[in-house]
Amino acid sequence: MGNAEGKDRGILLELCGLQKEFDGFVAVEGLDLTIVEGEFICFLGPSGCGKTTTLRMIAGLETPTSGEIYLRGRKINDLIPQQRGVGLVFQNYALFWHMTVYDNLAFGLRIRGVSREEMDKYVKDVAERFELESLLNIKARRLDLSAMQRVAVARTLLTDPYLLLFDEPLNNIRPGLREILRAELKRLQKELNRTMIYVTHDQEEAMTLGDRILVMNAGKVEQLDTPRQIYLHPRTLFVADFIGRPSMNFMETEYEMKGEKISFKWNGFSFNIEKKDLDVEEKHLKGKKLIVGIRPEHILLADEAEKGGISAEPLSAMVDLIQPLGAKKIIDLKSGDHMVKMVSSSEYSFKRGDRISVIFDPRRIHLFDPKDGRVIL
Amino acid sequence: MRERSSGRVSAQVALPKRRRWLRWGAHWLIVLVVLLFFAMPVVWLLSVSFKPPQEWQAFPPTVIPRGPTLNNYLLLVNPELPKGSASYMLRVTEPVTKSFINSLIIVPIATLISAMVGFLAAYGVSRYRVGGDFMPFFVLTTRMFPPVAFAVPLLVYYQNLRLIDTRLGMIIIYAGFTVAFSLWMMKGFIDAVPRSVEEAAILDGASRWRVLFTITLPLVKGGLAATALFVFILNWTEFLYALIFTSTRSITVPVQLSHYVGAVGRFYGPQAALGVIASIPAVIFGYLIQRHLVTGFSFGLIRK
Amino acid sequence: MEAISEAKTKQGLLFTLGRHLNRESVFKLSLVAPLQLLLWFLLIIPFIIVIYLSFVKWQPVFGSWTEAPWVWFENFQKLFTEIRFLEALGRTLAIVVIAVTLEFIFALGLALLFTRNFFGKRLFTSVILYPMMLPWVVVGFIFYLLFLDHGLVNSILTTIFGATATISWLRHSVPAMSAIILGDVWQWTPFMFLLLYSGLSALPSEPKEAAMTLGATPWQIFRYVTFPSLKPVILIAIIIRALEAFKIFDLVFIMTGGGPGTATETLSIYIYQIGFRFGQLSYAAALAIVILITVSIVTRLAVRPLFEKEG
Amino acid sequence: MSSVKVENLKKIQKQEAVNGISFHVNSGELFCLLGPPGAGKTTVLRMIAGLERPDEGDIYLEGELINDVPPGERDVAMVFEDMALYPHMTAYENIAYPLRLRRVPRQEINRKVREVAENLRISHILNRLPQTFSGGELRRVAIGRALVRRPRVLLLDQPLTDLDAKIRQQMTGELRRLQTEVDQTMMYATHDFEEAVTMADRIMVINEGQEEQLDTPEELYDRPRTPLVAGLVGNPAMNILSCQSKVFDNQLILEHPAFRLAMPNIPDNQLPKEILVGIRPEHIAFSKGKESILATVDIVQPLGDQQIVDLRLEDGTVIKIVAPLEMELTIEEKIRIIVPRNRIVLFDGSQHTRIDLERSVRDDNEA
Repeated sequence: MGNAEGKDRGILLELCGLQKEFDGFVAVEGLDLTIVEGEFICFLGPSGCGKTTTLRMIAGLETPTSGEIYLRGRKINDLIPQQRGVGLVFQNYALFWHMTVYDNLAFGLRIRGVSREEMDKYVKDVAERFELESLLNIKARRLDLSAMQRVAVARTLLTDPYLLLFDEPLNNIRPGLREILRAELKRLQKELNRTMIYVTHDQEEAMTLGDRILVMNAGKVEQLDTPRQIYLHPRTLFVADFIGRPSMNFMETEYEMKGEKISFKWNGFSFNIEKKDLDVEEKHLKGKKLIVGIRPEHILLADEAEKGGISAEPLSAMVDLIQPLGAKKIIDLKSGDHMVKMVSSSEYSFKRGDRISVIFDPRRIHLFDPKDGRVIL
Repeated sequence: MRERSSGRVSAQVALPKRRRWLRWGAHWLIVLVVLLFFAMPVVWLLSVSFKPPQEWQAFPPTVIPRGPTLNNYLLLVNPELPKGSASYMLRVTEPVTKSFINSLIIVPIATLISAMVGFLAAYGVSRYRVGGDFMPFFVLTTRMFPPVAFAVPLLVYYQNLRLIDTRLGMIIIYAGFTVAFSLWMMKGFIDAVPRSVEEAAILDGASRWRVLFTITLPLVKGGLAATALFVFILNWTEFLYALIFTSTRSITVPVQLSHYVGAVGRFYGPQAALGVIASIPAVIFGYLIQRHLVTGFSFGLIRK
Repeated sequence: MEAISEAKTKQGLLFTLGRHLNRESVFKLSLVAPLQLLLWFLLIIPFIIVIYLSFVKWQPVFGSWTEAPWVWFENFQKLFTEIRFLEALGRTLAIVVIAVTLEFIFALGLALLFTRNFFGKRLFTSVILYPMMLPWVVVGFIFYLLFLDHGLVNSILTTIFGATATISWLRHSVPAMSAIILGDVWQWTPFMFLLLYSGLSALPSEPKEAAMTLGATPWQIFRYVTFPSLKPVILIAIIIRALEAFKIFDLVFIMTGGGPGTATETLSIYIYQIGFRFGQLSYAAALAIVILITVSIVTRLAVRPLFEKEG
Repeated sequence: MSSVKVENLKKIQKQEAVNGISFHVNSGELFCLLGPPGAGKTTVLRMIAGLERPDEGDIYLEGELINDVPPGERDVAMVFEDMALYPHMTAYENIAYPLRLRRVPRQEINRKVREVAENLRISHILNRLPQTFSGGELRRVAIGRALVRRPRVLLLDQPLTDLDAKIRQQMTGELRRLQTEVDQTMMYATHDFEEAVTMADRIMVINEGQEEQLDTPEELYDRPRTPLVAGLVGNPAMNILSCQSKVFDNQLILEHPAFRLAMPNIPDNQLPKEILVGIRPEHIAFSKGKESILATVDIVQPLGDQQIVDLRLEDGTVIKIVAPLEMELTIEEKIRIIVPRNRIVLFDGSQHTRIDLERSVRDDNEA
């Protein structure tokens, strides 16, 4: 079922300098984005960061204060939602609660005046693909959550939109079922090769679903990249902190150059790293203070690191709290009055109060400019 | 999945400038007509209440009285105007002050009783479903019966208890027949208070009465006030029971107005003046609780 | 009166006080006791009296009502043969049907007009609300004033259609009835508007927005989404207004007193005249019972969907 | 002597029913009730608090039977799911309310409230109203109100569920530290296994009002007694594959449409026909060896430093594995995996209980 323009991945949607202000409050600021046919983009950010407002502007339910939206090369700012060919699945599904599932699915076709038999055929085969055949004449309000979600997606697909938008559809589904529906959605997207924009505040959901993730915060774009890049090379302090669970450790350190090494002092503990390991030029290191970021998974036990051929200054710390999550354990380490989180595989068993020595994997260290939070390394 | 459908939605270009202006004009015309229809009757009442006798039925009718006068209002308070005054009024039956005093005693007390009884019963119904689900329905029907049907047995009953033409008698009637409204409105407000807050207080060691008065009541204060005001309006404007159960000593304002219209004949000025005064309390309280009027009148079934 | 008797069995709580006197149920009982007291005094005892009265032939003039002779169903027979009663019932139902339909049409129109917010909307909504707060007698007096022979309405008619165009409204049955209906519509359309408008604004916006993204035109959105989900509110509004209009008394009493003759006599006016003016209390008692039963059945049937919806 | 003891507790009702639960909580212990929503956790807590009467069974508090003691006099405190702070009172008044009811002198109330506020780092919001609080502050004030009177047991009914992940993780750590410092016996109900394993000394997994397993977090992970426990503890959940069991030249063969597993020794007791094989995604390894199983990559979900990969076996069943982030995997790519036998957990197909092969199987492989 490829799209009409054949396999070359033409540009489907372009946002240029999109801006939205609600009486003084800037909800979305200068957003530029280009989305290719068949891509699955996630808008990720805390609540109130403007991701839903952007979605609603694309759907035509909100009018931008400034900036243009191009869909398949055509400017759609002035078009009303009905004419945009954009489908939107709402957070609480917005089904027509007083209608049966069949009428919900057929709504888009009935108002286009599609003939009865044609409508019936389309609805039946979509219902079969979404396992809704047995529910066709049940009232929408009596469905369980996962059925509601499937009806909402199927109903939107039946209008054959160019672009499919999701506004946190899995928000109120309990964990366990949520992972299953997430995998289903990902499989559906690959199968239908539909372009989708998926809004969520759950970083795990964005990492697992998105081909690319647009991380937003307070109306501004923090980073636009693949999940791997965002995880391994966060561009700002916000992205580094928001992505990854447990979140990254941040340490305010003073640094000084010592010949080939840079030594960082952090609450009485100093560790130095070969300059060659940090591919960062001198000139970037303005000022005295630097914020060093290291993910809990990248703090290794000193002896284990030795075996792996990674050499660095060992830090000795006391085990304060252990979170046995099965495959891995999250350990809170206390050194002086500072806390650092570390993840270790479950073979090693520690008790509260043990003293262990660990090292920061130099290849995974991130340096942030304390003033504007932008990344240096 | 089927291919892109040919039947695209008919392109509906945004409304052209001219059509939008026309719709705007029609819209404002309707608003004006509706405003006139609703405002005009009361404006006429007010204007008549300030007109001297010769202007009451003057033709052509004028909204602003040519010679405005306060006589009509003064006449209500002391019926014997000094001899030289312009009006050659027959002696008016009796000063209106008596009926206002009666109303200002009967209605507030009845409202208080109705609100408190309604609050306690609403708490019982909301938290413990006391009386099963029949209780709310039963209380509702007391409101739906035509009052005159109840008045028949009550008259006989009141005669035996010598409650006819007494303020106490009227207070009991007004409290009893508005308790349905209080119960329903208060139930809505009490349902809004989460049960867990009360359970937390019980676990902290508070007795059930203490929870009711120190936790639930403060949280529904606003609702109780709205309910009381709403019941006040119902009682202040009630006419039939007052007409039947009072004769001279404890007549209320609406009954006084009905006597006035009958007895005084074509003296429309003072009648209009009494109409204006009778409406003032109800309208003021009405606007105070404008938000809750919907909940009240619809027995809490529709919430603003 | 099955509604009332069923209440007695359900309210048996009062008599089984002793059964389990732990603190919890004492608390529950004392919450409802004041209400029980009030309802017993005002409803249940008088109800027993009205049943007794309706099977007896008595007028206050004949002395104490306890020694009155038993006549069993004579009062009820008289009732169904009484033309004046049937006419009054007919007139009341006419008023209910016409007034409530007019109110619904005006109110729905206004409510839809108000979905788009416009300058002065809040002010406007509060201005048109005051009629339902007015005492009914005042509304009666206002419309009495308007529809007098030299009243405002006739003056307007003469200025527009010339001197001969006056109608003596309150002296002929059809004009008087229409004046009364206009009064009721004037006072209660705002109430219906308030109910419908609140119902309309309480509807969630997502289904409408979803219909938009699915390509529906504003009219299609109203027809398939807005109106169907407004049905429960419409049902409530019509039922409540119909039951209230059925009780109409003050407006008629002030404007025409049921006259000319019995031309505008509604049910409540009829019972008032028979029972309290001419003292035929036992006949009025029979009347009261018939009405209590019919209204109770109608209320239970009409209100049931509401309770299912809410329950 | 145990702080809370419950024997054969029963409450039969449509939702959240409890039929036959017994356990005891030692004093100073953090005991966790873990189970899917509607499993009956909240009902158990409400019966201990006295807000609901059990149909059957007894509840002992420090040895004393409290079935008929009214809730106010049980000296049991509870933090509700919606916090249930008194909206019209400031944080100080909220925390002081239980003490005021017990007629504690004014200065002592002041001292105790300040001390608890210090402990929970909420001294700066003591005279503000609950509607101005953040999610975290709401929880702290609610815990403060429950802790201030040092109850015999503190019940927490999934207090952290609707916080977002970051604050929730922070709060679990804080609550655990506070519990050990104050040495307060606590019972914590949740459906999130991560909260449970962080906080609890012992966890009782409940489903449909009945006990599935009562054990320490590590035991639940290593030796789950039923497939439900195996599925609940661990994210991504354990793969459960149903196989037919056959004995063939004194070896136990587990027959699955897509693969065959040979287990070296046979337990003496009678083996059920259908056996459920449980294997955790993180234990499945890549290997080209002869015993390896062919699978095609269905979906790749990168998550932190790993990626969760859905693999489709030959017969279409989908299993999940965990691969390091660096490994490049594309959709429809064919790979071969191996299921380490010492990591397998077997369950009886019908009774859903774990089957223990001789300990020997596990010990020799591990060495």
